[in-house]
Amino acid sequence: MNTDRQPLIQLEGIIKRYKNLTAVNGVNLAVYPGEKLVIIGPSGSGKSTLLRSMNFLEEIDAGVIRFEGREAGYVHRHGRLHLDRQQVVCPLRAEIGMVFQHFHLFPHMTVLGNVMEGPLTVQKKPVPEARAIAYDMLAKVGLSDKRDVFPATLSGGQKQRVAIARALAMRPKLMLFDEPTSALDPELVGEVFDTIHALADEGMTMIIVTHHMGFARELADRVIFMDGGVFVAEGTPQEIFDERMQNERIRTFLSRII
Amino acid sequence: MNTDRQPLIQLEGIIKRYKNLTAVNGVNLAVYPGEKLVIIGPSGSGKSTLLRSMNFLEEIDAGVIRFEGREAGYVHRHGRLHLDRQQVVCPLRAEIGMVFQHFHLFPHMTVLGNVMEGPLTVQKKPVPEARAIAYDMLAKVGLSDKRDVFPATLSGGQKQRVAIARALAMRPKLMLFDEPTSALDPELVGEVFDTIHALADEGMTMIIVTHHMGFARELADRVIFMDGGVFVAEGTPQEIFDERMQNERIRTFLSRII
Amino acid sequence: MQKTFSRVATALLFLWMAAAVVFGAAADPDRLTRQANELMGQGDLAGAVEVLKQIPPPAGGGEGEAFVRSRLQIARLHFSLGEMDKALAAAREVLALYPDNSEAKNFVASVEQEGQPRYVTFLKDCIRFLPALAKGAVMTLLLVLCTIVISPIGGLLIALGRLSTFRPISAACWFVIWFFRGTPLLLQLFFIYYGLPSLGITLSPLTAAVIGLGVNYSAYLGEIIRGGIQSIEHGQMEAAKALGMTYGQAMRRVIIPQTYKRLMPPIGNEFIALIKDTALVSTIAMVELMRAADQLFNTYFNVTALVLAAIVYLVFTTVFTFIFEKIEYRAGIYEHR
Amino acid sequence: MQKTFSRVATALLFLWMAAAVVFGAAADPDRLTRQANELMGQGDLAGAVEVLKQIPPPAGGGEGEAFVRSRLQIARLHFSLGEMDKALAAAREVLALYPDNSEAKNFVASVEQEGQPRYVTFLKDCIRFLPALAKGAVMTLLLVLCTIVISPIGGLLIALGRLSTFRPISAACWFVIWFFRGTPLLLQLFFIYYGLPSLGITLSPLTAAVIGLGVNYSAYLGEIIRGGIQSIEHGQMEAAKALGMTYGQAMRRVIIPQTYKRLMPPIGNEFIALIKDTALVSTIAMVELMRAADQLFNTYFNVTALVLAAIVYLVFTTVFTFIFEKIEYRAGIYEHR
Amino acid sequence: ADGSWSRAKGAGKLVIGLDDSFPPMGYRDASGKLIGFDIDAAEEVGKRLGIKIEWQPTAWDGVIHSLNAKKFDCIWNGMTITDERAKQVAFTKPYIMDGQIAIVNFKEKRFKGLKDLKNFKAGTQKGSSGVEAVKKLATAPTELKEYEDYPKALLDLEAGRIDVVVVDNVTGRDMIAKRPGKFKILPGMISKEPFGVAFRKEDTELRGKVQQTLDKMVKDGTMAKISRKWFAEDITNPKKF
Ligand SMILES: Nc1ncnc2c1ncn2[C@@H]1O[C@H](COP(=O)(O)OP(=O)(O)OP(=O)(O)O)[C@@H](O)[C@H]1O
Ligand SMILES: Nc1ncnc2c1ncn2[C@@H]1O[C@H](COP(=O)(O)OP(=O)(O)OP(=O)(O)O)[C@@H](O)[C@H]1O
Ligand SMILES: [Mg+2]
Ligand SMILES: [Mg+2]
Repeated sequence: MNTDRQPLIQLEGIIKRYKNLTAVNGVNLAVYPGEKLVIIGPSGSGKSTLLRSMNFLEEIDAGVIRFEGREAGYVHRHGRLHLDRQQVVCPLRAEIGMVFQHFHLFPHMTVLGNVMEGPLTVQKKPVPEARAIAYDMLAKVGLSDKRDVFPATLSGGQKQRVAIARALAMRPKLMLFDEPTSALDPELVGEVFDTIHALADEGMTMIIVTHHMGFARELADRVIFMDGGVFVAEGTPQEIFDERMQNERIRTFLSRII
Repeated sequence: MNTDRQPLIQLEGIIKRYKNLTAVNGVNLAVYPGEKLVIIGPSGSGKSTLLRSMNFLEEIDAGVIRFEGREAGYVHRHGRLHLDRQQVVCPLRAEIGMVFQHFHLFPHMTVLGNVMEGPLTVQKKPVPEARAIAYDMLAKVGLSDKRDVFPATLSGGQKQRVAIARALAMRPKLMLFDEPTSALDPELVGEVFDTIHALADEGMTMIIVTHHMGFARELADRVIFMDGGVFVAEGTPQEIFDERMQNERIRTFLSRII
Repeated sequence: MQKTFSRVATALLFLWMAAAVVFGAAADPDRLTRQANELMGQGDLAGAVEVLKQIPPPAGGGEGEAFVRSRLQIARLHFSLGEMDKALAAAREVLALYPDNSEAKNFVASVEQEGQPRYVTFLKDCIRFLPALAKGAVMTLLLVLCTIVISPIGGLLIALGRLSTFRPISAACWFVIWFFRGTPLLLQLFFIYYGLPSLGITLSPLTAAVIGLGVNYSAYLGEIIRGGIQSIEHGQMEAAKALGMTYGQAMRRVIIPQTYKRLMPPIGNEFIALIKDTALVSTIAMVELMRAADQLFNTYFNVTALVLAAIVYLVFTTVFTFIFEKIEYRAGIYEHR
Repeated sequence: MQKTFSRVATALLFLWMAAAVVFGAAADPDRLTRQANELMGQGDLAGAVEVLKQIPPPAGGGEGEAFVRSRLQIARLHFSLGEMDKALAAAREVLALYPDNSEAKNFVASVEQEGQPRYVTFLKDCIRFLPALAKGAVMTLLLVLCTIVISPIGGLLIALGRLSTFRPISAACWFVIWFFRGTPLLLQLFFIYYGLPSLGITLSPLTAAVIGLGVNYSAYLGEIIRGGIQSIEHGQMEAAKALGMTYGQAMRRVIIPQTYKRLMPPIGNEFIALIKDTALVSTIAMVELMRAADQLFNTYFNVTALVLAAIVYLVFTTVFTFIFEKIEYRAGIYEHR
Repeated sequence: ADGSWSRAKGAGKLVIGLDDSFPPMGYRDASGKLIGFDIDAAEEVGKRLGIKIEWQPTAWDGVIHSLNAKKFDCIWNGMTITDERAKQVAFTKPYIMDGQIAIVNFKEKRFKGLKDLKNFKAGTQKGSSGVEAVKKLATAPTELKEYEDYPKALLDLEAGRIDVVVVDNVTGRDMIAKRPGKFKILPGMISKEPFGVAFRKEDTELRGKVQQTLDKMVKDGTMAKISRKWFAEDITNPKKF
């Protein structure tokens, strides 16, 4: 990879504990601009936790997160890490788009309202500008005709595409996807996959946690296999899928999935 | 097929309407003892509605349902079909086991309680006998060690296996599965698939609605492709999957799924 | 046996009376009254009437007590014998002399009513009571509306306070909820109205009532709103944060608006209860619907006032329920497919 | 201006008094009392005291009315001037002569109380009021417990009735809910207790109260329970039916048991409200906690009774809340992971 | 001087607290206007003193509390002078001599007079002086029930749950006339009760002023006139107390 450039986001020794359980156990990772990283691994291996940490939705217990080279989001107090003030963390989050498994659209706003919400409330853009951006983004995900309906009337795939548009409207530098297709009916996976594929083709930096190996095979620059809170294997899709012999755990895992 | 024997269940001209929508539009079907039928088809094509009609959970608008040769479950009144009295319908339902996509375990009963509930309440069996049956069924689905926990503590795959045990405890003549693996994490599909496979091997008559083509390929005697409330294609798995050219709709559908 | 005795006694009394008249004894009202009472005690109502009739009207504007009493007693006796006309005549004798005598007035009014069909009486009562009840109903409405305006705001503040991670604030809000939900509104109103003056705060009844109801219902709504906020799926807060919103922005734009629909039913229930709880402000001397009805009942000894009040309450609660359902429907419009 | 006038008048009065004494006029108590009143009317309290002091004790066991009145008036005047010792002395003059005079006794008692530290007075009041309050509290508890037993059963029946597909039954249940939730409990109790006798049904106060509270809370719980039943995911009923259960079996074994946990919070809230609603039964002349406190307050004009009642209510509501939370926890034990 | 009179004069009004549902002393007619004996008397006093009378309706329950909390200047509402009350407030001299009477059902056979009362249940208004009067009966009732107001007690009497309602004369007569043929009064009075106007203890000056005016109204026959208007008799003459 582009080791000569500065990583967009860089994790050093990230540890996250829940009571008696260490969900992420010292992860190091550097993602470079334009890179498409896919993380796979069994349930409970810490994939979501890691992704959420990158967006400061989880407060990590140890480690350093660098965003565009600068240490970001944490202060030391009484010898422990603490999430920084809202004024610091919120702008950081605004630079990173996140798409959830269950969409989490705002049900009380129309599709257009959902997509405009970030620019309006967080970036304080004037309504016409926010609307223009929202129109663009909805066109990009192919939902221009659904602008004025409420999310409740959409299919799962449409919902997820709105969620992607909502995140894109903030013009993020990095997109995080946490199992974006797991809650969809099998037939609806395709449309969301296509949308993300198009986004990748535009050069967006993205990290995708998924159970659908299609993402890993067709989209990834790099695939990481995670288990028990650590990276067990890392490589190009070819390395991970074709040369399976390299790791027993991956082999078992993949045999169950496909 | 075993056309020489009497069908276990036979549908003739089943029609089911919702307001302005005909979900099932004149379906004829005969399922013979020991047969394994898999129904596939796009979302909204009426698969669930058809399955639920067979268990009298939907009141059909027209048609005849024969169970073991006898017309079952309906009376004519004022020129319309009406579901028969509870005393007639309930015993019929008790002969047919049903497993739902979302398990619908009784959360306030232990795993053992769930499995004993049918024999106890519906068949009025004494507690020791019901318990013996429940022990058997839980052993069959491989969950003997989970007898005394509440469903909330189980994984999705475990829940579905309990649901199967609960249905089996009634010693049904026919098992209906409505997308038994759709709500499961990809890695958990395997265990439920294995359980159903084992059941099939024992000779249970079953109808499975599913999006997982594995069921169709590895288990089915016969596969039906349903769309728009009617049977579009019917055949052995080989006919449906290998000779795709026979139908454009099936081909599009299957291309999206796999 | 007793009857015979009573007749003998009556006869004797008449003899004695006759003697008194013959021998020129003055018709002493006191003695006559006592005689009449005795006759009544023996069940001889007609005899008692005769005796009482002998009590003369007061001479020249003097004290008419004995006369008034006697005529009213005569009226009552006639009434109980079913002789309405004679009863009325006796009572009107009193009114001729003292037009304001309330006892006689009341008597005439109720005897006249007795003769009419029930529904006429009822309708007349309605018309008679309506002005006072309407006034009370307006006060009830005023109190309800004030509380409906105040308590959601107070409730929201209390709810946010309870959800605050800053302990002192959440503890204070807990205390407010615990205290105001734990003691009867009646007592609270009492302390606010009668107790605060000793701290130098003297409130008008309306102010005290609005504060009492406002704080009480804020405490109730506080718990409900907190429940509503907590019932919003956690993912909504996550999604808002992921967009870069602050806690305040997320609450204001995302979480709280979603509670509206699901809060309407419990809040509507509280407000229905409120309509009836306003009746308690009569403790601090405010005249609302219940008090007005009770006063009418007390004054006229007439249950119609209470029946009317019940009907007005039913109308209020029905109308409010209807409004709340409409609001709930509109608040949840985005959930319809 | 006015003050000067008053002084002149006082001076004149003194002159006149002096003259009266000099010329041997008897110290007529009536005249002295009137004088004193006049002085008081002019605001000269000290002067009034001087005049009143001239009223002598009754000679040889005669009627001491004027003397008693004068001394008590002196005591009150001193009291209002803040001269406690002198006030006590004057009142004790009366007691020396008439040890049983209740006015003087009360006066001394309240002046002496004034001198004690607050908490001593408070504690004494507590001990004095506790027996009566305890009786009232027991009645409140009894009413609460009866209603807690009755209303869930009634509520369940009403809820099932509302859910029935048989129109007449569901309409009747709708009416019961509409009527009993729409009118104040106060009025319902009134009609049950005072109205039913005219239909030949005469209930004891306790029966009437339990019926009133029971029906009212059944109506409330009916709506809550219906909501609870409807909130159980539809799939549960489907699963039960698919097993072959009848509607009744499914309700009894599957649906209703699942509502317990989610119904506990709203039902608990209702029962907390119930604790305070029992105060309304005083309309039908029952003595429960609130009424007992009110009686004490009216008899002794002492707010301590009300403060104590508030505390007892807080204890009740807190204890009940605690119990309900425990029950809720146990009812939902199966949801814990 | 305690300044209470000049305060009232300065304000140009005397605020009087009353329970405005106490016929015939003070209550509202159908149009909501306040009428009654006390209203007439107080208005006359106000006229003579040259100040306005402002009526402040209050609940009878906390009435003394309200007075001392300065919600109004005095209570003028057929208030019986009792020892307990005199501890809290200062009364004028009695201006009416009322008394407690016993009401029974019209069909009552057992009791012909107060002396016959035996083995009976009594009722009265809570906190009223009827509670005290019952103690003066020759035989104590088996039970004394206190009601929120007299009409409820009378309804209970009608229902047969109690045997006797003890009520003051002026109220009792007014009440039973409204349900003719249901009740009767046992002859005689249980106790005599003077009505007084209650002031705060410290407002001696104000009380004196009102007292003076009342005295004059008795002397010139105004009180007697008002009394005849409402009760047909003069029950305000101190000579007859
Ligand atoms: N809020 C929490 N409190 C306690 N434990 C948690 C919490 N969130 C996650 N965990 C635990 O941390 C571990 C890692 O969870 P995580 O959600 O990151 O896994 P995952 O790889 O995303 O799994 P999946 O594929 O099921 O989404 C799991 O064991 C999970 O139970
Ligand atoms: N209760 C209902 N009321 C109205 N329409 C209904 C109802 N249940 C199902 N439908 C409609 O009937 C049609 C068939 O539904 P059904 O659930 O049988 O489809 P399906 O093939 O099972 O789809 P899926 O794969 O999504 O489960 C759909 O259009 C659906 O919207
Ligand atoms: Mg995850
Ligand atoms: Mg389906």
